[in-house]
Amino acid sequence: MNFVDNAFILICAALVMFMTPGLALFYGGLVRSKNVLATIMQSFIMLGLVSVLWAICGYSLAFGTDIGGLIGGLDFVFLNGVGMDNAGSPAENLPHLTFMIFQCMFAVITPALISGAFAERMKFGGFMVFSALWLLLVYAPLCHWVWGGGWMGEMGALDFAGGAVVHMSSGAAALCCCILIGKRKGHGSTAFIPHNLPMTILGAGILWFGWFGFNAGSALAADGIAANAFVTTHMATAAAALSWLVAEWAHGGKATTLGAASGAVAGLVAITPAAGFVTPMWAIVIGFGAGFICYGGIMLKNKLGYDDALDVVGIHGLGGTFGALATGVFATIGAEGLIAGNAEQLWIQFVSVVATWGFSFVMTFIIFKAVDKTIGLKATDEEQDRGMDIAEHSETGYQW
Amino acid sequence: MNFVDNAFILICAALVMFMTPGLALFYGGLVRSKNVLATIMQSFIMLGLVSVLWAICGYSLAFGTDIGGLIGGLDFVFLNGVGMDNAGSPAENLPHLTFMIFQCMFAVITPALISGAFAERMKFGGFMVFSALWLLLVYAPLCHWVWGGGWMGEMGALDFAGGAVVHMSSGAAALCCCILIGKRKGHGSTAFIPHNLPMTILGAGILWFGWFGFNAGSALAADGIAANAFVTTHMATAAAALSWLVAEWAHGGKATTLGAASGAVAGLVAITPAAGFVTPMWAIVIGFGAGFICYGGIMLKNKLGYDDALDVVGIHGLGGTFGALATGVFATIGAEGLIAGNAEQLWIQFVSVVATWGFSFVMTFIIFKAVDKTIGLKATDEEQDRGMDIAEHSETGYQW
Amino acid sequence: MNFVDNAFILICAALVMFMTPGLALFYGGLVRSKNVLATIMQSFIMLGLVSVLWAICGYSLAFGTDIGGLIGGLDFVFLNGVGMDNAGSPAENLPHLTFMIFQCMFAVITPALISGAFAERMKFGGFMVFSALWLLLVYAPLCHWVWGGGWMGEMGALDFAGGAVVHMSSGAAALCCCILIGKRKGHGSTAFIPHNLPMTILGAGILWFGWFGFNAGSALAADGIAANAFVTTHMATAAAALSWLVAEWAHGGKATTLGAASGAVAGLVAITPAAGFVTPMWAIVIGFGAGFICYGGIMLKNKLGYDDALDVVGIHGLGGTFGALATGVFATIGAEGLIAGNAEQLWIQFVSVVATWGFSFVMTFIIFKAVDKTIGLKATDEEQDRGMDIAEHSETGYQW
Amino acid sequence: MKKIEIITRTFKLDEVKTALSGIGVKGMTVNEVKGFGRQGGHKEVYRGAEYQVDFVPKIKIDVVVEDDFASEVVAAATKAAQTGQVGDGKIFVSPVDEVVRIRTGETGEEAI
Amino acid sequence: MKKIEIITRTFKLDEVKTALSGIGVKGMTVNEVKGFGRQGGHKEVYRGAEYQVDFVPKIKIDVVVEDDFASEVVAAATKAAQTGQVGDGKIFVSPVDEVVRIRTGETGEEAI
Amino acid sequence: MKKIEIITRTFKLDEVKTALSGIGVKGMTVNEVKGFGRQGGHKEVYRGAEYQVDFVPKIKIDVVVEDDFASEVVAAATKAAQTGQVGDGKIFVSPVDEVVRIRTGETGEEAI
Ligand SMILES: Nc1ncnc2c1ncn2[C@@H]1O[C@H](COP(=O)(O)OP(=O)(O)O)[C@@H](O)[C@H]1O
Ligand SMILES: Nc1ncnc2c1ncn2[C@@H]1O[C@H](COP(=O)(O)OP(=O)(O)O)[C@@H](O)[C@H]1O
Ligand SMILES: Nc1ncnc2c1ncn2[C@@H]1O[C@H](COP(=O)(O)OP(=O)(O)O)[C@@H](O)[C@H]1O
Repeated sequence: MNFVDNAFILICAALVMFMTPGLALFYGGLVRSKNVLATIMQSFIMLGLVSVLWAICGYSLAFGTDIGGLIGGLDFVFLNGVGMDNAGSPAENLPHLTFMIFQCMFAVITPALISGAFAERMKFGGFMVFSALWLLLVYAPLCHWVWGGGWMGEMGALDFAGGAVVHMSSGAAALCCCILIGKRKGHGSTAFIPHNLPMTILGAGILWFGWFGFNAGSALAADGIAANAFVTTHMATAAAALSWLVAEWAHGGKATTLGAASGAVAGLVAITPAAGFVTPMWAIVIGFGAGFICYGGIMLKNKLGYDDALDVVGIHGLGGTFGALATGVFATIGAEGLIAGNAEQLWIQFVSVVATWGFSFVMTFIIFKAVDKTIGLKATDEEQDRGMDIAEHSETGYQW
Repeated sequence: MNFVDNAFILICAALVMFMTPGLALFYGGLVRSKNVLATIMQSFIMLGLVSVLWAICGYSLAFGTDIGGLIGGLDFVFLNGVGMDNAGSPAENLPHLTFMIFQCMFAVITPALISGAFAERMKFGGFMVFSALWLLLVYAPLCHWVWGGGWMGEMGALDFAGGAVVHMSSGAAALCCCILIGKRKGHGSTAFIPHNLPMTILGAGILWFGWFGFNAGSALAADGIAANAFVTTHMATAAAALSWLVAEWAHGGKATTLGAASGAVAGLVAITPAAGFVTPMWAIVIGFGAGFICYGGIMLKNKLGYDDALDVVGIHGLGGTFGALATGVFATIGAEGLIAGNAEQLWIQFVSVVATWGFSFVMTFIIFKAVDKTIGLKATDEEQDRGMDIAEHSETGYQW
Repeated sequence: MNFVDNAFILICAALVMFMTPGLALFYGGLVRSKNVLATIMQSFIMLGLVSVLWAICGYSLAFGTDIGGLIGGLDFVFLNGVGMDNAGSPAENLPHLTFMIFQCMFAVITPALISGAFAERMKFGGFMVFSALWLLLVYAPLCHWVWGGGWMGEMGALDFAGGAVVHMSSGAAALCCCILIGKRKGHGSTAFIPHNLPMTILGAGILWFGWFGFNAGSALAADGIAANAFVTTHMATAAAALSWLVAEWAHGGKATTLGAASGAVAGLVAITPAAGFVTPMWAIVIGFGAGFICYGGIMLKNKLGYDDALDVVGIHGLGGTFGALATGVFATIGAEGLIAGNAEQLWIQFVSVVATWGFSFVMTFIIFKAVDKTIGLKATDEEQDRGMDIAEHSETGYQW
Repeated sequence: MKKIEIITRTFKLDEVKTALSGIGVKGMTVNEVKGFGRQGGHKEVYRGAEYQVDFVPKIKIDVVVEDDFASEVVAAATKAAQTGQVGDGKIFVSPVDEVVRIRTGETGEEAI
Repeated sequence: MKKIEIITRTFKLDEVKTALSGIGVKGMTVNEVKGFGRQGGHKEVYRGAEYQVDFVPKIKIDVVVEDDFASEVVAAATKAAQTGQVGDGKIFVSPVDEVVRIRTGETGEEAI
Repeated sequence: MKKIEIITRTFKLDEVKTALSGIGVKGMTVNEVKGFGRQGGHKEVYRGAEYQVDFVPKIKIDVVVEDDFASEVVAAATKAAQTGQVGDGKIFVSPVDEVVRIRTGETGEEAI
């Protein structure tokens, strides 16, 4: 066991935990003020729900003894055998508990990400059930496939910190959900303008900050790889914030503050699978690309007309996909991508992209339908008019 | 001296420092907008006042050479002998300065916690004097009793990160203060509805984040105990956020965002004394209990009718007490509680609870009365109508 | 290479990164609501712009092989040779990438600081060009002079964490800019009252938190010096928050929340050059002084009548200067100042102050004029009336 | 001249504005208000305590028009704002003696 | 019909509302406003510079009622809002020509 | 008595207030409103989608004065608020039947 790595990963886990309140604010600022609390809640409460589920069986499903490359066994249910030393720890240098809790924070934020797609119209009770099922039936298996000894990792797919596990999976789920739940009342006729952009920028700042824990921590050690992942994360994010502004400026004439924040998140997403595998200069290239591509994806949404309220598909789905493929192209550190002469890696990445989208989309479809039929997921028009805060939580965000 | 531990505890100290602005926002969002700054100020300025007092003599009173088990000597006044190496450091593995500053952050937040009880009606000048006296006459001795070599620690009371020192002490002081200062103008007839719940959620997020430094850092080393304390902290908090929602839902029909945030804080409080002594699954049990108990405590307040404006008694007093007793029941790591067959521990915990409540309540009573008679503590009805921000600080929180 | 130090400095780099969104909020709360986004943007986007420039050539100009004591060579352009091990790293104990990114965060925040001076009237396009040039022509050389092997460091000037490089340089630039750009429309007749002080306090809290990374991290190791710098930072800040309140109270009768926040920032600035060189008790003295001096500086501004909108000169210019001189007086750790009998150090500090102010002011003047003539920097009266958010970014901060 | 105050649901603002523009109204002034009426309010919960909030967010649109244009404006606004559910709101018409356009100093119907 | 505008202290809203409900008022519309008057404002301080803020937060309650009910409403509001301190506010009564209930299209006293 | 509603640019509030105080107005009530008129609004952009926002922030100042003081107030307000650019706003004058000072119960011109 390595105490330096333990210290580093514990702090990184705290940083990743902080991302979820950050996401709550990022999303909360983008909705109308009558929905701010309900939106914040759908991220914040994942800290409660997912963490407890993770301890009960989520962690075991993801990291228990591999069963056919598909799922983890039940060895670690109720954190059985997950202790203060490194016995049984997937990371030998870390106490098993440290590894478990670091992974827990990733599990927390993933279903929270999805909630942006159906913001302003999802009922709270159904949301909780949906999220619990999604965690166990989509996240845990996918996490196992990639990091827990499952087939995708065995195949050689590169996913440094969660391009597939976190971003593509939530992006695909978001697409499925926002089609199934349908549009918000007033979509198309009313302008849904963010009610508090400073809150969104604050959220973006917290996300950027916490993401250092996400990506550098994914080195699972305080070594040079961690340093590289830290730097690539920062540089890609910086580049994407700029390129989003350039896209806006070329397209509509004005660079916006929300654009800078959105670009930053797009960059963070895109570099996530690549962070430890590429050099900082390629990270800048990936970041520049991400800003343009995700901006384009959102334009496309406006054309296609589905109501992905906070652009989860455009940013996490597309950004994660681009990042996964870019990893197959630019990887040169501890792995070899296209530019290192290994074209196969790109093919492997492609397979992992298709599998992730397919699996997440189909499973989400089933779960959504099941919950919708039994408990019900969509708020009525009247509830949407009053606002989800009053309708679902009997609260209002602000009193001046 | 251990450099890993030094790095870890310095970062933890920064995290704990961040809790005080977090608390300022948590409290600030809960009051009416005309009192937001005065409320924020009563937390924020503790960073100024307490830190300087801590350097002058607070640290020495708490950690100086023990005098009769009751108080520390004056060896360390003006940080005399508190240096860059571990000479004289209560934690041999840490530079004495590192240990001192980590403890300083605990001292800062404790009087800030009390301020929630008398929010919206306390004058600033009197508050400053009250807090200074309280720090030196209540916090410093209590801290000495538990962690500085005093009688309570010697007796074998378990308080991993401050259930007694921080939470029960501030809870008892809060109860005393809110009875003595009396109700806010309009209490009972007007609804005091929070003016900015997103701000409160942000504060809760920061508290959760910083609390990892508080509890894991209390291991004073980056070891397996720290990992365990980190995990128990997270799991208890998650569970308490959920159980508060369940309580609300069973009681009033709606789960609220403020409930999730309040439950989280209740869980953080309750696990504080236990964090390093219990396993994660028992932490979940403690967390579930804390959510229900603190919710119940607040119901009780509404019945009893005292005006504990922001529920310091219900959350910190009750949560800390429950946590201290639960530690006596569930401790199995480095200590033995009831379930490990050691019923005596529960008795010891009980004694520490009674002593802490008694000492803090009585001392607070004396200090409050003394300051009230000389300087005056309560704002007039007219000042409360205008709002404490204008009355006490000539400022207003917002201009739209 | 030292893994402990690597872990510590990576986390510190994340903390310093977080200061820039913190600054964005600190500044954003102080302006009128119609300018909140534009103000936030001028800090936030530095994370994008400066980081990419730093990778391209900024780092190399600052830390490349010294050329005549004046500037770094081009060895490290495009991060060439900046790798995961310590080869070529100015800090032998750190991966070169770790050192580079830690420095990057300092480069990011410095031009962001300047933006407070011309807040509420600067056009975005011109601002971006101005900042890019300023980074390369002012920050990079100055950074080289002090930390990169340049003449100022060689001369023996003490600047632990950026009193000259960050604060005096931005303060001098701020003075130059706010004189050149002229006053805001309505200056003198309208009261420019902050629109959201809780946001400003949050910003101050984040700055305080992040500054531990800034100052303790500047030890570049997790040693006793880092512990000392951490403690001096906290104590000076605490003392300055108090002394600013005392100044306000003596002068105008009321202690304000903004005063506490402003004092804290003044203390953080003043201790920056001194943090690793002075003892905690002298840090308290420096902090007390900083609160009074910066408050006085702002009074002076009100008399002189230039429109330094958010008091960059008063706080960063004056605070940094005072801190630099105080370092020459109070240094006793790893260096000797006046009180250690070394009067010459004070003289050296004085020279560094004059050189920094002179260089930054003159260069800023040239850059400002060049950009103003070509692209244009000042928004029209009509744009100022509508607000910079709509005029420059086609956005509004809030929709209630 | 007449002042027409239209108090209605917030999300009807755009429709009413469009309807009035459509019949030639050149200016209007809008206000966010809170209404108390038959519609009733909602319950809020704060740490286990329930409060009844009687006020519902509404918007108030003020339009000043020539006397003989008033009834047309009232009709158009009624049509645009109607949902048929309790809480649609009210229209109040009251007399205005004089109107001044600040920019030019024009008065009377010229100034509208 | 008459429009009664009651401008008074913000914390009197509940009492006035209750008083008016008590005598049979079925609807009202409330607005947050800022008042300037004899009461005077307060000083604000911003980094050492003092500003005089002349405006005090007030609420304005608009009630439209039948002509002969107006004086009773005015009396009830006066009683409920009075503290006797400067700044209690004003009540303005003015004529209303027509009232329409948007939901039903009813007009006149029916519509109130 | 007359009610004078002055709708104008937000940054003109202080000047209008000073002008009215100058000629002896003792009280007024101010409201933040949004105006729609010839001035036109502005474009907002949200992740690549453009929206036209037709409403411009304005302030509305209500002053109730004696009948024969009204024209002087209107003139002073017009002068203070004028910039000559489109969007300066309007002044509406309408009749007030009765005024009550809540503090004292005084009515009529005494109460203003
Ligand atoms: N007498 C009144 N005076 C002023 N405003 C009124 C009056 N009656 C109703 N309103 C306003 O009209 C709104 C709608 O009234 P309500 O009674 O709820 O439904 P409806 O208009 O369908 O009868 C109220 O919220 C209030 O703002
Ligand atoms: N002539 C007026 N026109 C419009 N509003 C007025 C007028 N006079 C007073 N007010 C309103 O009434 C409020 C209270 O008036 P003030 O003179 O302070 O006290 P009082 O009502 O006790 O005489 C003011 O804040 C303002 O909102
Ligand atoms: N007929 C009207 N009824 C009510 N308010 C009006 C009317 N016409 C204009 N306004 C108000 O006056 C403001 C200014 O009007 P606008 O047509 O833009 O310019 P101008 O006053 O220079 O002609 C508008 O924003 C609106 O608030």
